[in-house]
Amino acid sequence: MSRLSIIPKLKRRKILDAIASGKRMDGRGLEEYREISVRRGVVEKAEGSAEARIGDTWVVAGVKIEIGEPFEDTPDEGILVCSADFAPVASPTFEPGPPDEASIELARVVDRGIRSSDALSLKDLCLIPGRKVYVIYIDLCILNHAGNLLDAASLAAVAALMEAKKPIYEVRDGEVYPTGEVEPLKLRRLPIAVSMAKIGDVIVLDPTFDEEEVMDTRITVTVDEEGNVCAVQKSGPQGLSVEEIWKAIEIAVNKAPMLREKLEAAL
Amino acid sequence: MSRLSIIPKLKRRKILDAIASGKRMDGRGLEEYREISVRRGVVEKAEGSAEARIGDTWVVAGVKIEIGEPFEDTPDEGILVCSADFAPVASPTFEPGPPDEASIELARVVDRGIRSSDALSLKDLCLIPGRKVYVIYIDLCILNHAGNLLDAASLAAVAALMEAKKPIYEVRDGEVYPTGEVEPLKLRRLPIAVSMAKIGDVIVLDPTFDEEEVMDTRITVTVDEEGNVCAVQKSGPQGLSVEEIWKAIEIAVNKAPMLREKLEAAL
Amino acid sequence: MSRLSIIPKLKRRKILDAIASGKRMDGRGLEEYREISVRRGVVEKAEGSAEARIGDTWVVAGVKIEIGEPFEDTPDEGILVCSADFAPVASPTFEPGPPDEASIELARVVDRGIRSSDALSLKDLCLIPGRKVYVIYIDLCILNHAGNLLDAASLAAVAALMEAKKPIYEVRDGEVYPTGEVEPLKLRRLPIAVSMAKIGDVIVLDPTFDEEEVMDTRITVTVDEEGNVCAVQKSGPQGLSVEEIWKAIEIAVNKAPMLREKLEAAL
Amino acid sequence: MSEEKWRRVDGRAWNELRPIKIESGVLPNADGSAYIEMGRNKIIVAVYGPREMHPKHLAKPDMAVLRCRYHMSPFSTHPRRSPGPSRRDTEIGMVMRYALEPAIFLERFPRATIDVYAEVLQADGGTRCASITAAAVALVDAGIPMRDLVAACAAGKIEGHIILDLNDHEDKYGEADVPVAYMPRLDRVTLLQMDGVLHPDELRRCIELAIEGCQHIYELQREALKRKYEEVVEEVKEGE
Amino acid sequence: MSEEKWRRVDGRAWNELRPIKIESGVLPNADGSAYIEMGRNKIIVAVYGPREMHPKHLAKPDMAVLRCRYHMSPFSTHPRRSPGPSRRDTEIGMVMRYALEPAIFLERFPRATIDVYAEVLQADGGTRCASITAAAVALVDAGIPMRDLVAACAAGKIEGHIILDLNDHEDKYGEADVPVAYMPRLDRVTLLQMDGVLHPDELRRCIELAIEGCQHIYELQREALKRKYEEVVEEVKEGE
Amino acid sequence: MSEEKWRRVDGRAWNELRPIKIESGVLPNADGSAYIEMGRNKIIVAVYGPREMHPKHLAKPDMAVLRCRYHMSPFSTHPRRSPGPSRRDTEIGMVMRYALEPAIFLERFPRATIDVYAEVLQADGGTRCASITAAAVALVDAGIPMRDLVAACAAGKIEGHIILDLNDHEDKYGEADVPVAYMPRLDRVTLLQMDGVLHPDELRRCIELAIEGCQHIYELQREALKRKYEEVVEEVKEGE
Repeated sequence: MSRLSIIPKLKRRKILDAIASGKRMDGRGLEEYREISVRRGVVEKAEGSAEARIGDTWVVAGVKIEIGEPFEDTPDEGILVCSADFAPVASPTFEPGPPDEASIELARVVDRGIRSSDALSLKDLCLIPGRKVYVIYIDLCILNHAGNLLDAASLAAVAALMEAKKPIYEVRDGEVYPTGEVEPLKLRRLPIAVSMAKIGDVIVLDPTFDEEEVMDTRITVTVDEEGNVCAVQKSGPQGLSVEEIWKAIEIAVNKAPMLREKLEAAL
Repeated sequence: MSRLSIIPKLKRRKILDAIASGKRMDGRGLEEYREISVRRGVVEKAEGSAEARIGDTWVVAGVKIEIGEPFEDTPDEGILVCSADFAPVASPTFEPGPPDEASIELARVVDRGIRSSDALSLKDLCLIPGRKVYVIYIDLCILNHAGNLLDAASLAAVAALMEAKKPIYEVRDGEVYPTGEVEPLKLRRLPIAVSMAKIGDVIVLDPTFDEEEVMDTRITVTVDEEGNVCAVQKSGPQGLSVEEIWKAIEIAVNKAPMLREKLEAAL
Repeated sequence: MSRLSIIPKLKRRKILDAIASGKRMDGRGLEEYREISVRRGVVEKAEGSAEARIGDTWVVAGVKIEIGEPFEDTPDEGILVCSADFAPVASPTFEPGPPDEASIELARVVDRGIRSSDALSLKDLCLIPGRKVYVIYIDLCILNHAGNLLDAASLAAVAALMEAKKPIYEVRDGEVYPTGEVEPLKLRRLPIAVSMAKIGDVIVLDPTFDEEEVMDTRITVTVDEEGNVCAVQKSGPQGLSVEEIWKAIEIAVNKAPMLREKLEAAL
Repeated sequence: MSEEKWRRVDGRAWNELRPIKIESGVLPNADGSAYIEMGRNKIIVAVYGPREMHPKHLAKPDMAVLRCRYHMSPFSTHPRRSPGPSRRDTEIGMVMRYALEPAIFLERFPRATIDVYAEVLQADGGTRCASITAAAVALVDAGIPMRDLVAACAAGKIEGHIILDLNDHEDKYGEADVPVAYMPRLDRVTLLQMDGVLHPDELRRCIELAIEGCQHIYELQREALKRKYEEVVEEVKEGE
Repeated sequence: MSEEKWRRVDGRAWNELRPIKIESGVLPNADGSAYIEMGRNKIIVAVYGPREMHPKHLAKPDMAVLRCRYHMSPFSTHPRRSPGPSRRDTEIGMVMRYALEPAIFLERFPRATIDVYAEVLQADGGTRCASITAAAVALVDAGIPMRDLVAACAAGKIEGHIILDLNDHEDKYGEADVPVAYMPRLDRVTLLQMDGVLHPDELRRCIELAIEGCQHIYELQREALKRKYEEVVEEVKEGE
Repeated sequence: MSEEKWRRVDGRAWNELRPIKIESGVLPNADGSAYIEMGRNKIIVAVYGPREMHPKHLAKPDMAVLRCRYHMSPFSTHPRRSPGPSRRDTEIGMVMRYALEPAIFLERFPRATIDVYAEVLQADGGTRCASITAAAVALVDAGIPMRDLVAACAAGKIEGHIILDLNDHEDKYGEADVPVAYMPRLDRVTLLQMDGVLHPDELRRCIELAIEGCQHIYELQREALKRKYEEVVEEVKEGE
């Protein structure tokens, strides 16, 4: 509750009362998502793109693919770079400027989900070891922030990767030459982020902006298609009991298949 | 007038009264420049340099020439980089720090005049396509701001280019080697920027600092030696009628030859 | 005295009274150092490291060695880069952020002492002229600021260099390959910085934080083993008479051997 | 006119705009918003305000301050753009402000700020004009009292032909580009820039052609606003 | 359990912590401080505060604000790190804050700030946990009233084995890393992150193992504080 | 003295200054200004103030704050310099402040700031000294009450010879460089730095030689100020 000093405690009271009755302010059940939609190919000029909406939350992800030098300690691996811009269009509280704590966390958790689940084989993205590799940029542009950005950003990022096509290069005499052809990035896993808020003693799924403002803490569990967990992030000023953690993991594993369906059905 | 909220409206009143009488505060006619002087070679260590003064406005331009890599999408062209520093020596209102809106605009409009008029053939500044090209830096240092920086900066920049000499390189086995010789940059056009302020219903040429503070809007028209327009920039919080635009173009085309003479006469 | 406007002048009064009696607030004589200790090898993962303490002042220096490109105007010399971080752990007045004036000065004076005394032969740090040289980074981390950072930083930096080992590279066909072996950096001189504060008419050695706050000016004289001066820095808002300067030089030349002993004795 | 026969890369007539789609009220959080597609340009504009100015010392005692920020998403161009603001972004933010300011009754909101944020999702030539067009719609959507709408488009010259509304290719390989913003009812040009080389007469023709384009766009802006208004009325009725 | 036989690169048992050394009160200037070595990690944490907040508008009327900054010295890693803050540093500062906040009676210091600065001198895997452990000790050393201590360590999986307290090599080549911070008396997890792939049951086992590790570390924290306290008492006596 | 015979690259005697030209009042906008050429160095210094300090919390209740900024134009050196401030610029701004502060009656302007801006148009060795010399003239030109002028120049050593006023080449290839600033009437050294290797006796000789140079420069400063003053008187007379 420690962040609540200035934000009206009244709002927290109302939200808690609603939750106590088993229904949330917007009428949802505690473990219910808002309406989810995923659409691919929204930015034709990008190598891959998608938008995801969860309720009024709206995120666009774009994938750009370039050629660059590998990192010194992984000379035979491509590079994945994930960034998030909390564009000031998205909320009265966002300001233009360099990425803040929240947008850095968002990008890093989405990145971790993709990286940990081995969704992309970075080894397959090497052209000339130590010298030329593919660099995959995933840029997340938040257009409207109505809570639970993380799940929407994660959906948009994975959908954009599903649809991304990388240019094919020919390697000749230690140089790379574009062939003009493209081929899909091979996506081996579809990691799904599921976020929950702990408010009082209750865990609610897919928190709204208001719920996030009054929550005690958030926990995001990213799950792959085999039901394995491939990233966890607890974020917020209160602790969790182990029972709450077990419950959060369980909810995430149960809900992920529904989100994965939305992802796979996206055009 | 919208920017006038804080600046004394009295000043505007006075300036308007003067203009109404056909004479400006400093005694000039509406379409008259202040005294103009251009001097070349003021900084011997630069590859080219010049200073321009219009009344008390004073700008120094320096040209430095280096070797660099071309941009990916223009592998056979040299690079032109134009920057402006509103050095805090120049005005009580300038502060040390990164370039602000006004200095960015100044550099971009000067750059556009030179680039659009094709004053420099960037194709001639390529040494090894895709790998080594000349990089021409034009740096504008504002020493005193007494209004109409743009015309002075443009004069100084073009004069510095007229006098600039580039080192000659020999290309051998895909590398470039300095020969120790130099030759002039070939300047094919001398674009001239002519700026006017609209104050009330009147257009005045070469506005002073005070006139700029109270003006409704500014329009800069850059003209080449054949009387063609090679850049336009309207800048200010009020609109212009088409008649005002036609008039501004006409004034610019008529006045440019006088400024070009000053430029060509400069030592 | 000009910086004293806000800081209690009372403190200056007290310090001056103590000095007048020939003893300082902490009981030291005017030309006496606080206890000095130097310890090498405190950060095993760095190529060289050391900590120096002078009284409660505590500085850690780390040396990292990498391969980079030489500067254009010294193609056959290695590169030395010295930086200081006034970590906010060290003082209630330090804030996180880019280096300020004081930390820039600190790094530059330490750097100058090492560079001027030719402690490191930069020519010996070239692998392939114009293309590959060793880059020696000395990073200074201030852990506790209790006055006279400069002498402590200088001791830590030189001690870290004494212990630093550089990886050996084999040069083959214009490329460098690590051999896996290392060898010590050859340190030819041990420059020693000796700092004094002028407070009123008196020069005191090794000023404390409080003394620095009320001092008129500081003078640092760096001395090599032959008793030559290899850097001087006067820093503070008051002037010095030539007699005061002669005296400062004399003190420094006399005191340096004692500090050099501490350095050489360090394990 | 021989230009009537000559055709452009994308098959348009010399005086033909690209397909334009404008939608207002697309962002639930913003006080006003609009989405525009102009050819392959895709831009979202949000308006926040009038609201309190931070930091306060930038406020004006007798009017609102308009602030405009133009930003291109990293994936909006090829190659990828760095996410930080470029010098071009800063300049476009400035000319957007100048283009929109004359149309707003700023004096009604002393000490306040009105923030206009344009986010370019895909760029295809003419983003500054499309951003201004969308911004004007978003300002009305935010309920901000306006003297007039502002519509914007460019004219220019390619292979000797004067043309309307240059796409990316025409912008890059053409002889000149003249972006114009225009208040149709007040008959004032509020944005005018030019790049390239034009005889003064050609420049006049470009400006006149661009103004014609703006008048057409103005109709599309009004339709978008009307459509939204009708939707709202519909919703209100349904809600009754 | 077959894991009892299998040994790690550094010879530890699967459920064995690295050698840990904690010392409090190491920095004369700070209000509180602690130094921790956890394996080859070497970290110093300083606490300044409660003190006045600058800039003031960030203060809260009814409680203190906790600010955490995590920073790695340029020489703490190989290759050298640039001295500026990385995105990783920013995220770790944030999760440190979340991990420590629940343990502090922030409401006792309205309008104030408490600043926690962690400086990593040498990094060897698990720096965020070691920083939190040291920070909790430094907070107590600063005399800040606490609900509980916070102890932190990671568990994870390598070559199919669940293990406690990963070192740098195990972190890099292992299958998963689960850093956990824990308040032993209040029985609450205040930091939980995960990287890698784990079956939910394995994840539970990792969390349980990490909590066991935290309980052990908690004893070491208390000993360090007691040692310091006794030293102070000693000094006071000597001074009498 | 054998040094009398030996000649320098540019033909000067060992104790000879480069040609110096000082002009005051060159910038119409500034409260005070000066232009100096010292060999091929070309530097403009502007003084603004005493004026209100922004931000206010940096002001001092009982005296003015002196701020100095040293900046090199990108074209002032070869190769081109990046326009942003370097660490060297920051250090020189600081030592300029220390060199000038003792000469100014700062206590007469509580809460104010006096800003000194040096802009180097061309650099040829010894820019910090030339900047200080010009700044002192600009401060007087701004009407700021001074205890004394401050004159500055360097001495140093090349090929075993002690010399006055090093140029760029001598600075780079010499054995030592000792920049000194000096208040002639108060007989105080306000800038002293040293780079290179010198026996303490040589260092003393360098400082003494530099002070002699400063005394000569002091005369040139006074002439420049007198010249300006006479011009002003002339103008006033003409205006009558």
